[in-house]
Amino acid sequence: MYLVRTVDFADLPALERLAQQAGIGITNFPANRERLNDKIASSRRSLQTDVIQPGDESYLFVLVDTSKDEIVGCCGIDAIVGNDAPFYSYRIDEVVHASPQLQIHNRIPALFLCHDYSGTSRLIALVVDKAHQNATAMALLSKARLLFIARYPERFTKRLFVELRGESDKHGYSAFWDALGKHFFSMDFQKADYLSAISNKHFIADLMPRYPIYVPTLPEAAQDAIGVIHEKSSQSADILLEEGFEFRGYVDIFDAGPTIEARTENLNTIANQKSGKALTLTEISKGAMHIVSAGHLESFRVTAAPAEPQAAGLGLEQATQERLAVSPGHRIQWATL
Amino acid sequence: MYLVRTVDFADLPALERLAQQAGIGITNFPANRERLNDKIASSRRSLQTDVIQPGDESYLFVLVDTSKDEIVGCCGIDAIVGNDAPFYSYRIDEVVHASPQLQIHNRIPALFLCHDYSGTSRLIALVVDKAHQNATAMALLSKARLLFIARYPERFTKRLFVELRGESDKHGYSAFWDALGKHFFSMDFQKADYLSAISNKHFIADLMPRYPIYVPTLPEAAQDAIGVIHEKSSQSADILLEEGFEFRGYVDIFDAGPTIEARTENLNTIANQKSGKALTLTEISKGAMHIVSAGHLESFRVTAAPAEPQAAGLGLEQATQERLAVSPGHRIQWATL
Amino acid sequence: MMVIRPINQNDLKSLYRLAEKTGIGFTSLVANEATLQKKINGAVRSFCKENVSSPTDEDYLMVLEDTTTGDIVGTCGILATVGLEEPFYSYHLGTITHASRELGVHNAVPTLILNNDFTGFSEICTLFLEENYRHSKNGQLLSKARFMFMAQFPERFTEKVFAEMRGVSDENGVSPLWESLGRHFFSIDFVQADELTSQGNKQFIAELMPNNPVYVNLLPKEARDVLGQVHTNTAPARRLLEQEGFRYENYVDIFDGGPSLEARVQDIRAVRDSRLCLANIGQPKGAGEGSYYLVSNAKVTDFRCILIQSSIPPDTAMTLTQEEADNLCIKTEDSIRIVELSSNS
Amino acid sequence: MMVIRPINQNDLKSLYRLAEKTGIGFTSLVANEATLQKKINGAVRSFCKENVSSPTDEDYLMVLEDTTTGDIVGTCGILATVGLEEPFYSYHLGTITHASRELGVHNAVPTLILNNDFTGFSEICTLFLEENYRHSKNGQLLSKARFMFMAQFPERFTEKVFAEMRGVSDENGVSPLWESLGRHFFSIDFVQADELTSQGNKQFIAELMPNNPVYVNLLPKEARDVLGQVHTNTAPARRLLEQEGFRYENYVDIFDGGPSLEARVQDIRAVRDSRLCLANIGQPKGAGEGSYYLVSNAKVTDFRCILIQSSIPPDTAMTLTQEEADNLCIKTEDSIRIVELSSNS
Repeated sequence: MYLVRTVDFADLPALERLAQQAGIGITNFPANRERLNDKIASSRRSLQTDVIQPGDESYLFVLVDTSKDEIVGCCGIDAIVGNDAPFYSYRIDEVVHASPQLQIHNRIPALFLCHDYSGTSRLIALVVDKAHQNATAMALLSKARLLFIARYPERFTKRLFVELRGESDKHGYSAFWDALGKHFFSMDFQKADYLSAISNKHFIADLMPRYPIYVPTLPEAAQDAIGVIHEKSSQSADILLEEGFEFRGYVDIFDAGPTIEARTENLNTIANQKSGKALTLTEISKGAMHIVSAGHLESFRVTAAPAEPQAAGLGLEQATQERLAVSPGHRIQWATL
Repeated sequence: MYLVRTVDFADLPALERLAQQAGIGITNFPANRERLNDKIASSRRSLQTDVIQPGDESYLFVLVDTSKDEIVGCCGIDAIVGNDAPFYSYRIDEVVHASPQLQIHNRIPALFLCHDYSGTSRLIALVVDKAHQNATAMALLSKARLLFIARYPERFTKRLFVELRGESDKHGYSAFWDALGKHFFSMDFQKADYLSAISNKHFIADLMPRYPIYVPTLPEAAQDAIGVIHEKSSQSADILLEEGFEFRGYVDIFDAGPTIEARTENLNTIANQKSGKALTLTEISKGAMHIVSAGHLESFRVTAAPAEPQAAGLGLEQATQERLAVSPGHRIQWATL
Repeated sequence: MMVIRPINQNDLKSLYRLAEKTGIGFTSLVANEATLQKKINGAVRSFCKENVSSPTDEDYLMVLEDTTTGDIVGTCGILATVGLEEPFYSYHLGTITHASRELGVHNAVPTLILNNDFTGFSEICTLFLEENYRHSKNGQLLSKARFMFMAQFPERFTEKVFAEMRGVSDENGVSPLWESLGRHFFSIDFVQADELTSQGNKQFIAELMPNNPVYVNLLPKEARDVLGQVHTNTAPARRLLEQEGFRYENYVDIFDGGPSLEARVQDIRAVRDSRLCLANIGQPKGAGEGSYYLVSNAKVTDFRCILIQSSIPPDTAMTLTQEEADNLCIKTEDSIRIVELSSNS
Repeated sequence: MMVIRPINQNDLKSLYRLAEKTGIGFTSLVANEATLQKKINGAVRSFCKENVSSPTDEDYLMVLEDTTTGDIVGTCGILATVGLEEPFYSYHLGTITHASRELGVHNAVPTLILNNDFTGFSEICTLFLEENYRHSKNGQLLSKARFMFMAQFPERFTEKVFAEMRGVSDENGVSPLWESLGRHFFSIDFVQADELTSQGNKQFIAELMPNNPVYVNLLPKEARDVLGQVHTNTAPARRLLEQEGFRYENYVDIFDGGPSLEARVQDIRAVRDSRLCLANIGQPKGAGEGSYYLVSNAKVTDFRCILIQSSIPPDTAMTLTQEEADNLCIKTEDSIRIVELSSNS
């Protein structure tokens, strides 16, 4: 069975292994021990902080295969991006050029560098070990974050966004990068991607094109990659799109992967989550699959299990109660999976 | 009492008189006999046309003081603007310029020339004779249009906008024009305003600045005028804002008067309008003030009168029934005033 | 003898015949009688103005006449100002630097910026010489006669003048720059765009062309390579202007990327080095050998310019044959202007 | 005698004393020992390079020494290239035309366009002469000695060079252009912005300055009026460069609107007209009267330049006094370079 819990320093080796597996294009999760250690430290510190409004906190969660007590996935949330250095995206806007006399009316899509997502909470780095990329584990890990947000709304902004990984081949070649970023950064995609994860992002402002890029003037392969999700991320993307995330015309400046966003309150899991008491499941009904969370901040943990909503709370199997370390009467939070 | 009805050719002299009163800054309603005649013709033609989706129709309504059978006001709707030549506005957008190193984070508002309202229905030219600028007449005239839109939704777009007249003094001097438009048009505000009403609008594309104008670089008087409603239009503006129109950061390119917009379905009058049978008011209750419409297209007419909603329809006084030329049992449409 | 003179009302047929030979892309001389007649009218009017204190809308179109046959075999022109009726567009090839000291990256990115910087400037244009006359320095005479006129009447031109040079396109008229850039914005083809422009109809450029700078490094290599480059056929004309002191200052044509060359009038070799002297009529010594000289009269309406070969450098006076004097429309003691045809001839 | 020579390690104190006298706005010479020492190190390194095939990061700082007192009384410099470490920004004053034939309206609107067009160019800079030495053509010697160096070593510089001229500001250092434009974007004051820039810290310009062209016609008149204008104190320096062939080509400083003047090295009068001849040592005839001549040696590390007055135009050889030869670090038969101090002296 799976359990999601907040990260601890002891998880570092496991995270490093996961990061290496994840590979290029997941800029929020670099395979750099020092940076990972920083991320764990930041998560610990954030959970120990009293927060009135979102600031520079970040939260990291791990997915544990409880049968072997092994870490097989991780994900996170940044309370706010763009606080220290602006958070850059391309906004795809149509520029209209019309000549009534020639009866020409052109709508030309163009990429505008912007920092419209600065000041917004971001879901980051959903990474799951290949052997565990099943529907339950993926959905549990993805939605566990949303339960956390529902539980601590004061820690996040009302709008949430996620960057989905864009198209690149197994060697890390991105047609979009090749046509655009490469000319301005004088480095390959892997390096830019890595730098963007480990350094402050001033270099982006320094090097990025300041004027809009007219899409039709790019090579076709690059045009075709705009807003396209990397094959490997399609499963996690589907989960988020079903939750209610939407594409609003923003893409990543490196690989043109789509950015999707939502108002927190409109996400299914958040809108439909309930809280109440942990109860024991009557033996007859097994109940539908739910995600269930318990614990406060550092001890926050989430699992997926059959459960049955009852008037006073949610009926859980004995094993689930143990996994969550709750007894009947303890306060829990849940949503259907 | 007042009645709003569709315009007729016989109304031309009255319209001309109103237009002269209205003065500068109401570009949709120029004091030019030929153009006014065209507008009447267009309205007649539009009402006689079978419409499946909005096109180049325009509708003009007049406010009649029934006690003297005199025309004392007028207003209109354009089914779509920007069909022949783009419809220009300034969009106020903030440009962010930040230097983390110097700890400077500037958000600088700038005016971007755009045609974001091209392809949208527009309410135009609410003009009422001074002697009749009372709350009832103003509200009736303004909302009569909305009842028309509710009745014939296929003739309009789902989004509606109105341009509110911007600040200028009694000599037609506009600080905003003086600081900006004058330099590009080489003519005074009155002339540009007039030309924009009577000619095709190509000259705007030809002469307007193509690059954004940074607001802080304009003289203060011009900055102060951005988005400010002309004193004389504040009454009609209030009616629209109460209806649910909102300012979304668009202003007029000549005088920087605000443009306000709404989704049709969200406007009070449209959301709350009902239709049913005309009934006779029981003598005891006088009923609350309503606007009530009757008739089809060319014979569409609206009045304001006390009325009482009943199960089967709306109870009207005898005088109101006569004004609307309906008898009990006829189909009518209404909303509270 | 080959003589440069202002065009006149009798030249319409000849001009039409020439226009037919210019081919695609030579938009200032299109084989259309009405257009050409209008052009002649404009030129005649311009050469007739005796007093001009500053340049306005004059269009000085001259022709090269072979006096032995009476044929018109070439044209050259000067527009006193461009861009005052319809906007005159160019791209300025500028530089935007993107540098990150942190990463040790420094990129100087070339950009194309749409502008009307030549507004109000004089332009030399409409240079065309019939193919079978492309010998005996006729090309140089045709091109440089204009500088003699400018030297004599500097008040009729702006301090700086420029020339647009035809850019690179292949044998089918396909321009690499247009294919990578203009095409995406115009929805019409290069030839049509070029024609509209030459007819003075340029509103569509403002309407359809992107306002923002275009990053040159994002253009395909074949488009980048033609910026500021001339068509093979235009290379000799470019060299000739450069020898006279014209310089490419990073302005290129918005359609094909051909360079604009510019010079201050007073810095043009033929203007700077030319001088007035007195004409004698008689038997010139040393004629037919030695250096070539451009010789023009000092008249507006009856402007003439010819080429004379002489082994004796002219001093404060110069002896001409009666035929030369006649072709220059001058008498003994009249002022003439002379300069060596080229600095290294 | 007044001698131009490369700065050396013993000049720090004198340079510091000079820097104290330059005043606000002279950002290339700030009275800070560490900065000045760094500048000297750079100059010494540059003059020591014997073989340079193309310009890179050399900084040729020279001083004017009064040999009678041993005092350093002025400085002048040449940067081999600018903008390759940190971006070099200017505004280009361009034109955008807005015309409506329908209405008969035609507006040529001037615009300021941010650019890095001077990236990689050589710049002449750091010209300062102590007040009580502003006589006896010392200013001209100081400014033009650089052209003698460039004439001798053109491979060390780019084809085009430029100079930034101080723009207009009042006695309190208030710049009308800054007040109307820069101030709105920088949230710091002019002096601070100017200092950051002079320290080579220019990232903030990219971060804070608007990317879009600025319409000049929307600026207040006092700001428009200073575009391309120099500070009263700088007017003589501008005139001097213009007489040498430098031209204002519509590039101005982004802060105060002062003009950049530019020239092709080979077109600078002192470069074009200077020539090498042989030095004789003896008793010059006609000395102390007639025209002034710039005379320099042909050495890099030991570069020297002085002023000599002579009523006899030098030919293929020139006779110098022993003192002159010593100050030029030359012996009999060494090559020297000479040119008239100015075209109309």
